[in-house]
Order: sequence, then C-alpha cells, then structure tokens
Amino acid sequence: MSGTHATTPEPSYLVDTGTRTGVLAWLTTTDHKRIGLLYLYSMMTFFFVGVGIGLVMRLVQLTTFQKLITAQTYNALFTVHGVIMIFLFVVPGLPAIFGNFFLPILIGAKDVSFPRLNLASWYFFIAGAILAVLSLFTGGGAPDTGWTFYAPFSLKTGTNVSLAVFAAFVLGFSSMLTGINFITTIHRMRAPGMHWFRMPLMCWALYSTAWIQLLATPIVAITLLLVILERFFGIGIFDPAKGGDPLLYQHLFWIYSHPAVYIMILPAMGAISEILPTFAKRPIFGYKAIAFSSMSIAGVGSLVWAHHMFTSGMSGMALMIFSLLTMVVAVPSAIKVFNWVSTLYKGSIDFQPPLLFALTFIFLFCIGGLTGVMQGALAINVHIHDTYFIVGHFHYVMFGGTGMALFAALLYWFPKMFGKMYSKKAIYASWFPMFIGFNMLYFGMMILGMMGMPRRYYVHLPQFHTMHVIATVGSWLLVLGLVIFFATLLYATFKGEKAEDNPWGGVTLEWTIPSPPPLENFDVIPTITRGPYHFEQEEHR
Amino acid sequence: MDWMNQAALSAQKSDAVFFYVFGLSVVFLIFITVLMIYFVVRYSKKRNPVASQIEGHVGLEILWTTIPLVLFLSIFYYGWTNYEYMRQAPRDAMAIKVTARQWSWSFEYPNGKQTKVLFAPLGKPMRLDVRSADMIHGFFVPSFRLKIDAVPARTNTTWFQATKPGSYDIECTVICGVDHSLMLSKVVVVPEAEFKAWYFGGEDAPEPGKTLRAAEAHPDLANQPMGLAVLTAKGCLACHSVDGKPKVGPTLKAIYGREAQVLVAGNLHTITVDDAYLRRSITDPSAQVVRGYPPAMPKTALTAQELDEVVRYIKTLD
Amino acid sequence: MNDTLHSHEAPIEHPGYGTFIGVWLLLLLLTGCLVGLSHVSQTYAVWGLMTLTPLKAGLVFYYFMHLKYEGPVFKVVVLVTLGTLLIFFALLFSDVAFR
Amino acid sequence: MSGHVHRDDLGSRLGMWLFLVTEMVLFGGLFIGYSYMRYRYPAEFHHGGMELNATLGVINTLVLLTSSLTVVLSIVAVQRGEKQRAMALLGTTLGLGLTFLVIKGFEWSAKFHHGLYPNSAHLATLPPGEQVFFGLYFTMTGLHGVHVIAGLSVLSVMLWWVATDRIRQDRYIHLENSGLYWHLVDVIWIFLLPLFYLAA
Ligand code: HEA
Ligand code: HEA
Ligand code: HEC
Ligand code: CUA
Ligand SMILES: [Cu+2]
Repeated sequence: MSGTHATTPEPSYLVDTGTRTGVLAWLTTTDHKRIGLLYLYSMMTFFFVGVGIGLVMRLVQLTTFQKLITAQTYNALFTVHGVIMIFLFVVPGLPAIFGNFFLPILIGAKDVSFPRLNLASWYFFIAGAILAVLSLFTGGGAPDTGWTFYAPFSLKTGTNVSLAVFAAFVLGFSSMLTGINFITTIHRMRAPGMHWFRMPLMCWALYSTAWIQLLATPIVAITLLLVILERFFGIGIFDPAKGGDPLLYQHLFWIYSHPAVYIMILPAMGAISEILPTFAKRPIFGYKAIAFSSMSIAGVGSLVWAHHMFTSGMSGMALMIFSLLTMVVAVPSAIKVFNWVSTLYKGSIDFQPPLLFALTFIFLFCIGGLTGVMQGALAINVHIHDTYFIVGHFHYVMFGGTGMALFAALLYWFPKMFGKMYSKKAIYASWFPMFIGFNMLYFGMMILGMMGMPRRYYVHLPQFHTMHVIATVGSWLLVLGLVIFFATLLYATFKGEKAEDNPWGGVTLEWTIPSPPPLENFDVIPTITRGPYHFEQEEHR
Repeated sequence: MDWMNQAALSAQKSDAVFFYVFGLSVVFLIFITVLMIYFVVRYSKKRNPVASQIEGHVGLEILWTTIPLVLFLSIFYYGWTNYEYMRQAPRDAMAIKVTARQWSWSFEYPNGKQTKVLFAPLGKPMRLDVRSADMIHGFFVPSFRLKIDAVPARTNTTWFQATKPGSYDIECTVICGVDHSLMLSKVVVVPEAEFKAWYFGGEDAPEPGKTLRAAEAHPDLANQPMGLAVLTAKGCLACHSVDGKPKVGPTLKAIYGREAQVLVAGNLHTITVDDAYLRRSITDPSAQVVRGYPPAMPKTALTAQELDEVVRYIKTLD
Repeated sequence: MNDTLHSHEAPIEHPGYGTFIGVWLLLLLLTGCLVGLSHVSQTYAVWGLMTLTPLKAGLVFYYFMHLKYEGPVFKVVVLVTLGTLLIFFALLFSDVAFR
Repeated sequence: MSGHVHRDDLGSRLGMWLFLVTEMVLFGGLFIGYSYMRYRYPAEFHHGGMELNATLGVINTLVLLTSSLTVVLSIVAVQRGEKQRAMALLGTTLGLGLTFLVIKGFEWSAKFHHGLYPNSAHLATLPPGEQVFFGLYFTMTGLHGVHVIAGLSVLSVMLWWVATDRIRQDRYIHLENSGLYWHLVDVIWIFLLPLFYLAA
C-alpha cells in the first residue's frame, strides 16, 4: 500500500479543529471516528447497567424460596436485562463502534457516504435508549414480558410495554440507517484499486450485516408497532379473543430476531478475521470462503426463524423445514472456524492480548454454536426449549462470541483509536478469572437446563440449587475479570504510553496512518494494488 | 439427578439424539481446541520466525464444507424422525384435557374426573390436549423430555407413555405473569391397577400414589407451618396470597376478625370473619361470596385436620 | 473503483413527457381491467390481483421510479428485496397451510 | 466535515433506494400478515370487503396514480429548466395528495359512523375474522395515510426549493429522491386496492 504518511503530522481527530469545542464539538460531529467513540461510550454505559442487573439476577438465584426482591421485580429485571443487552448493546455492537470507526479507513475513504445521517443514527440510538429508561418509571412500571414481548401477555399486562416496545422501534430505526449508510459507503467510497475481493474481511462482514439490518429490521418495526396499536386500539391481529393469532406474532418477531443474532455475530467474526492474520503474519486462509460464508450466513440466516417456535404448535411441515434449514445455516459458521484455525498453520505467531481473546472467542463460540445445533434438532429441542440450556447457549454465542470479539477488537484497535498502549500484563491477568468464571456461570446454566430448570423463573425447585450456586459464584469471578479489564483500558486512555502507528505489524490500511488518525484519515487517497493481507515484505527469504 | 431419569419413552427418544450430537460436538470441540493450541505453540514467533504465505486450499474448503454438512443433515434427520415418533399419539391413547391458566394446571379425564395433579397409569399411552384459558403457557415434564405450549384459542396435542412409577415435576415454561415460576404441578405415575381403582372408583375414591408423593414431600414445605403447607399443597396459593397482595381471590392476610361484605344468595350482608365463617368459606365457597370477587373458588376437599391447620394459620396472619 | 455501478456521472438520456403520460394511461387502463375483473367473479378477481397488480407496480417501478435508467445494482437491490419477502411468505405458509 | 464529501448523486439515489427497501419490507410484513389472516378467514374477509366502498377506493387509486405522474413530469420539467411548469406540476401533486386524504377521511368517518372501528361495541359482535379484517384495514390504510402525509410534507419543501432555485436544472437529486418516495407510496396503494376494496 502506497505510503500516505504526512511529512508534517496533521492534528488527530481527537483535537477540536472546527468552530465548536469541547462536548458540543462531539455532539455535533459528523466525523465517523468521533461517532464511533460516541457509540462506544454510550453503549458501555448501558452495558454496565445490563451487567449489574445480570448480577442481581444471579444473587436472587442464590436462594430457593426466600428472596431479596419480589417476583414482579425479578420479571422486570430479566426483561430489562434482555432489552438492554440485545437492543442497546449487541445489536448495534461492533458495527456502530468499529464499523463506524474503521470501515471508511479500511476501504481508503475519508468518511461514510452520509455523515450527517450517521450522526442522526446516533441520536436515534440515544432517543431509543432514553425511551427505554423512561419505560421503567412511567405507566405501569418496568415491562415484565421478557425481551420477546410475546402476545397475548404483552397485550394484557399492566406494565409499560408500549413505551419499551416503542423504544425498540426507534432503536431499530437507528440500526437501519446505519445499514443504509454502510452499504452505500462500500459501493461508492472504495479507494481506487480496492476491488471487492481486495476489501478486508471486516468490510465483507459489515456489508452482509447491513443487508440483514435492511431486510429484517422493518419486520420487527411493524410487529412492535402492531403491539402498540393492539394495546391502545385493540385492533385484534394478535389477540386470540378477537380472532387474532399469537403465533403470527411469534413468526413476525422471529423473522427479525433470528437474523438479528447474525447482526450480532457477523461483525464479530469480521473482527476476528482481521486479528488472526495480523498476529500469524500470513494471509488469512481461504479469503473468499470467509467472504462468501458471511454472505450466505446473512442469506440462509433469514430462513430459519421458526426454530424458536418448535413447541408452539406449528405444523409438522414447518417443523421439518425449519429444523433442516437450521442445520444448513450452521455450515458457513463451520467453514469460518476451520479457516480461522488453518490461518494459524505455519504462521509466525506473535502472541499478544488481542490474539488471546480472538482464540477465546473461537473456543466459546464453538460451544455456543454446537449447543445451537443441539437446539435445532427437534427431538432435543422439545426438552431444552425455554430452559436454562437456551440461556446458556445464547450467553455463549452473544457474550462468549460477540462480547469476546468486542474485547479482542477493542484490544486490537485501542492503540489506533486512542494513540495509547495498555498494560498487556494486566490484560492477561484479567483473562483468567473471566474465562473460568464465564464457563462456571454459563456451562452451569446449560447443565441446569438439561436438568429441567425453566428460564425466567423467580424461584427454583430444590434439586437445582447446587448448580445455581456454582453459576452465581462464576458470575463473581467473571465480573472480577471484567473490572480488571476495563480498569486497565481506562487507565491507559489517560496514562498509557504513546502507541506506535503500527504496534502489531498489521498490513491493512488503518496501520498506514498515524495513531490516532488525523481528521481526514488520509492526506492522499491511497491506490490499492493488492489483497488486504499481504505480508510478503516481512519475508526475508 | 433428575435429568438422568428417563421416565417415559419420549425421554429415551430425545436422549438418544442428544448423546449423538453431544458426542460429535465433544469430538469437534476437542479437535479444534487442541489444533489451535498446537499451532500457537508449534508456530510461535520463536519456533517459526518466518511465516509461509499460504492463501488457501480449495480441496480443504470442499472437505470442510461437505463433512459438517453431512453430519448436520444426519443430526437433522435423527432429530426429526425421533421427534415424529414423539409427536404422533397412538390411537388407543387415553385423551386428557389439560387446561392452563394463570397460574395453575388442571386435568380432565375422559370420564369427567378433574384433578390438579396428573395421574397416569404405568406403560399406557396418554394423549394430552393442551389448552389455555388466558396467556400462553408451556407444559413441561423434564423427566419425560416433553414440552408443548398451551396457546389460547387453540389445542396443541402431545403424548407420553410412562416407563417408571414415580412423581415428576410439571413446570410452566412460558413467561405468563408474576407467578410463572409457581405454576407447578406433578405427574404421578402409578401401576395400572392402582390408577384404575381411582379412575373407576366413585367420587370419593382415594387418589392414587399417596405414598409416593408423601415420601418426596417438599423439603422447604417441611419447615413451614402446617397450615401454609396445606395451602401450598392444595393449590390455594394460586389464587390467594398470604402477604396482602390481591390475586384472583382476596388475600388471606389479616382477614381474621375483620368486617367484610359478602353476598349470600345475591344479597349483601356484613359479617365478621370468625372461625365458622372461614370454615364455611372453604368447605362451601359459593355460599358466601366476598364482595368484588367472582364466585370462582373451587370446592376443595380438606380433611378435618387440614381444615383446622388452615384456619389456625390464617389467624396468625396479621 | 465503483466497478459495479456506472461510475460516470454524466446525465443519462432523460425520457420526455410523452413516455410517462403513456405509462400513466396504461396504468389507468389496467386499473379499469382490475375493477372489471373483480365484477366478473371471485376467481377472476383473484387472478387479476395476482397478475395485474404486480404489473402495475412494476410499471411504476420501472418508469416512474426510473429503474429502467439505473445501473444493475439498483435492479438487484429491488429483486433481492422482493425475493426476500417472497421467501418469508412461502416459509410462513409452510406453517399456516399445513396446520 | 461534509466539506470533503464530494457530491455523489448516484450514491444518494442508492441510499434512497435502500431506504425504500426498508419501507417495502415494512409494508411487506403487513401484507404477509394479511395473507396469513385471509387464509384463515376467507369468508369473513370476503364479507368485510363488502362493507367497504369500492368506488371511493378506485377514485383514490386514480387520484394517486395521477399524482405520481405529475411528480415524475415535474422532474422532466426541472431537467429541461422549465421552472414554472415544474412548480405547477408539483402543486398539482400536492392538491391530488390532499384530495386523497380528504376522500380517505370521508371513508373512515363513514366506518366510524357504522361502529366499524377497533374496540367498538358493534365490531365486538361480529365474527372474529371480521374483527381482524377491520383491524388490518385501519392499520394498513392508516399507516399508508401517514406515509401520504409524510410524502406531502417532503414535496411541499421541494416545491419551495424549486421556487427558490435550490433545485435547478443541474441539481435536482432531492426532488428525484422525494419523487421516489411518493411513487412508493403509490405502489403500496396499488396493492391495498385489490386486497381490501376489490376483495369482495
Ligand atoms: C450471537 C447470537 C447467536 C448466534 C450466533 C446463534 C447461533 C445459532 N443458534 Fe442461537 N440463539 C440466540 C443467539 C444466537 N444463536 C439467542 C439470543 C437465542 C434465544 C432467544 C430467546 O428465546 O430469548 C437463541 C436460541 C436458539 C434456538 C431456539 C432455542 C429454543 O428456544 O428452543 C435455536 C434452535 O435451533 C438456536 C440455534 C442456533 C444455531 C443452529 C446457530 C448456528 O448459527 C451456530 C453455528 C456454529 C457452529 C455449529 C459452531 C462451529 C462449527 C463447527 C466447529 C463445525 C463442526 C461441528 C459439527 C460437525 C457438529 N438458537
Ligand atoms: C450480550 C448479551 C448479554 C450479556 C453480555 C449478558 C450478561 C449477563 N447475563 Fe444475560 N441475558 C441476555 C443477554 C446477555 N446477558 C438475554 C438476551 C437474556 C434473556 C432475557 C429474557 O429472558 O427475556 C438474558 C438472560 C439472563 C438470565 C436468565 C434469567 C431468567 O431466565 O431467569 C440470567 C440469569 O442469571 C443472566 C445473567 C447474566 C449475567 C450474570 C451477565 C453478566 O453480568 C456477566 C458479566 C459480564 C461481563 C463480565 C462482561 C462482558 C463483556 C463484554 C460483552 C464486552 C464489553 C466490551 C465493551 C463494552 C467495549 N442473563
Ligand atoms: C380458582 C381460585 C381459588 C382457589 C384455588 C381457592 N380460592 Fe379461596 N377464594 C377465591 C375467590 C375468587 C374468593 C372470593 C369469592 C368467594 O368468597 O367465594 C375466595 C375466598 C376465600 C375465602 C374467604 C376470604 C375472605 O376474605 O373472606 C377463604 C377463607 C378462602 N377463599 C380460602 C381458600 C382455601 C383454604 C383454598 C384451598 C383449599 C382456596 N381458598 C382455594 C378463589 C380461590
Ligand atoms: Cu404459566 Cu408460565
Ligand atoms: Cu434463532
């Protein structure tokens, strides 16, 4: 990649250069990098609230019958935990933070196609978040339906479902706008010579994610709108008393919400595909296979939604078709896993924190994915549906998968984003309690599920007690690791050593510009002449 | 452990598939993990300072597309065929109407008998026609690996054939309101003769499986006041709270000695809640109906001793 | 390198008033047919619905919305969307129609 | 920041089309719901359709189709630099859009008059399938109406911009994109007509 270094360094994007300064400059910025950071900070805040609620739920499960809080509060807790984690954390997740920050840089552009729309997306996100918080304290109080808002319960409960659902609607809007922006950017803003198959894999991941956002999110928007209309005007589409059908609600909800799980995981997989070659110092194994598998996950992933409804009383035909398609969608994930592992083969592996977390991602995601396959098999699903097994599965994929990839990506790009380096020792130290705690907590949950512990249960029967205690202790270890991790990064943003422009020896475009990047990313738009993971110059043969 | 308990044919069908997938998963997980660790150690910067610039390998791509695909399809097929078996009830199965409501289960047998606990003869197929009176609920018996949702305005059907006598938990798996987690019951599997004695016996035929259920009485219930234990066991707490919260029925907290308005044969009377009133409310609920509540309370058979305990317990609630 | 799009920004041949008025007349005609069919019988009405309505929508897309004059990406976008909706529909009916 | 963002009309149109994709899927969800319900309640939907005024539905179709024509013609006018004609055409579009809303208003109020609206006492006496029919009717035409209002607001701004020369012969992408939106609203109505009014 042609050198784009300035002779006189431009001020970084972190320095205010416009007419506005301070907070105001940030709140009115249209710079994709600053918007990425706005997302990072706001999502972190919600994320910690969600984690806190998770811990309280674990505390509640420390006792069988006598509890700290009422059943109503517990129901509100898991609903709010789910809504925050899904709609405010993992769905916007990597695209909003790292997509915004790095997509233009990775394809050699100065910004996204619609910078002002980009800022608007963030405001929609914040508006949705505020509405979600308001729903806790207004109307009938925090919703108690679970994040799935199943009708008819969500139509009948006295809690403030309407506002919470409206919040999700607004958040969906934010997600769609980001999707539109990314697709247009990738089509229109690539640097000269940046063919489709010269794009880093993160771009492919973001591209396929954006398509899901576009094609699936409107369905949940209309579904949630119908729930609101149903609650206010009783239009009767989901209400069995009026001839409506609660199963239609489930279908529409999952038409979005299953693809949404791929909105969560695809960018995470993209980040992993960036990290592995950099630390193995060789091209990724099977570039095209990984690129196409992203697109096929996006495609086939839209066709499996009813595997969440196997016990709802669907037709036998639908049961068969959806179980079959669920198996098919697991194939592209398998392809990715094998390619990642092969990327390590005959590399020259520079073991660094981002790599550790990337490998942890692969391990935990495999457990999550394999349990997903178990759930997709009909005969097993009848047993584990709506038990803690499911809770274990999705924490493995969402937190072990997306969450760990977010960690890995943060560790990988932190020096670039902030121009500072963190203490690697402290990060290694945080990994141990996190890894052990994680598996105690969520593997424990899967055992509970096999034993027959239903999810969303305020009290549990005595035979489940031991495992619940183990899981709760696991959650403490996990949080210990989390605290060390974030304390390290926070410390580094203020007091960290200055980072080099290319601390890991990466070869994608972001490593050719200063850390932190200047406002305009590149002085001269680079001309691309080869694939993204070209380490040839490091070879001294 | 309860989950190792395969108490019905469906459990055997489900577990067979589970162990197949579990075995495959363990193999693949170990394979991938060991390979990762091996590569990281073997090709570390120290051991292998120069990386080979390998771009990929078409043959391998095809290999690891087809192998997982074939395995996944086998998982689908095995899971589906075993499930088809679990779904289709044999024709001679006894049909039970299962009704879910917030927050209790009730079972109606072909001859009209109604129970709160499901009694089942050992080794006989039982078909369950599951309905709901209000929200969606989920009918789940872990020991049978059996689950089906109760959806309002439709009937979902499933079946089982118990293979082991015993008393097994029924749990509700779909969030249906505050007391979702208390929406519990039992399937009591007894030898066929014992079942028949009850089923064909008169109104007052003793319920089967008494000894079974006493033996595994709830440990937490053991430490509770007897009266509360009775309230729990008889399902009173589905409609009454003991902490002042109104439910379907009025709370039982602090009612003793209070003045109350009741409807007796349609006329409003003001009475004071005393022992006699409580006893009558319980033994003949429709005689006096508390104002503002529906006459929804079912008649529940309590022994004289149980009645005494309940009344004594209600008096202590203030 | 926006290889999949017309990268030139030069104005393309713009159709004139006549084309659009013609399309409009055709649309009115089709609407008339649709109403007429619905008066004949239920079956005809359904057939009309399934053939003439997409045709009308297609005309609006193709001419009024200038799809005819756009590059392949635009057409692919629309086709992918309609295809996705069709698949959603088909899979949903694998449940409803076989209950 | 937008200083360095070069003008990219093709990109803007692509963005607009992608936005339209979300609108298509939004209504697509409702159409899927409609077919699901119609499959379950064929007779009730037939009966419900008879309660609707097909004549008004057809008139409204003609109104919308014509408004679509005037929008697309206004773009031709702008391309040819015929500012006055463009404004006249856009004005006509606004007038037709308002006409549509007025007719729709009459229709709805007639339904309310007959007690055919969600949660009404009368509707509750009808068979369940018909309740669903009217639920869908109000939801879908209502949501469409909201889109008409949004489209009219945008087109009014366009009229203003044409008048003040912000939209000119060499720079009319905003008008083009607003036109796309208006046509989509039209397309949705093209589907609503046979599904509701001609269903009987
Ligand atoms: C990031 C999010 C995410 C991801 C990526 C996935 C991935 C998958 N999920 Fe998961 N899922 C959720 C989030 C996610 N899920 C959530 C949130 C729920 C619950 C929602 C709720 O009810 O609240 C859920 C629930 C859920 C259910 C419904 C359970 C129920 O309620 O009854 C099912 C059923 O089929 C399922 C299946 C799958 C499958 C097959 C995959 C596949 O994509 C996984 C593919 C990956 C692999 C298979 C691993 C790697 C492959 C190999 C190593 C190859 C070798 C292996 C073999 C040959 C066996 N998931
Ligand atoms: C990404 C999603 C996510 C995450 C991270 C978590 C985190 C946690 N969850 Fe999760 N949980 C859900 C999504 C998530 N959850 C959902 C969707 C449900 C279903 C709700 C419903 O039923 O409706 C659920 C339900 C659920 C239940 C089941 C409730 C019930 O059914 O009764 C429980 C029980 O204990 C639980 C516990 C926890 C705990 C202890 C944590 C945490 O406290 C663990 C501690 C976390 C960490 C140590 C850090 C993780 C770090 C990252 C992910 C990266 C961060 C990086 C940056 C911000 C840059 N959760
Ligand atoms: C299906 C719900 C239901 C169940 C189960 C139920 N009740 Fe009730 N109960 C009610 C309702 C409704 C009322 C108020 C109307 C009435 O008095 O009949 C009531 C009233 C009462 C009262 C009078 C309370 C007052 O404030 O005066 C007592 C005492 C009582 N129940 C005890 C019991 C006991 C003991 C049981 C279990 C053996 C039981 N209930 C089971 C619904 C129920
Ligand atoms: Cu009934 Cu949960
Ligand atoms: Cu899913």
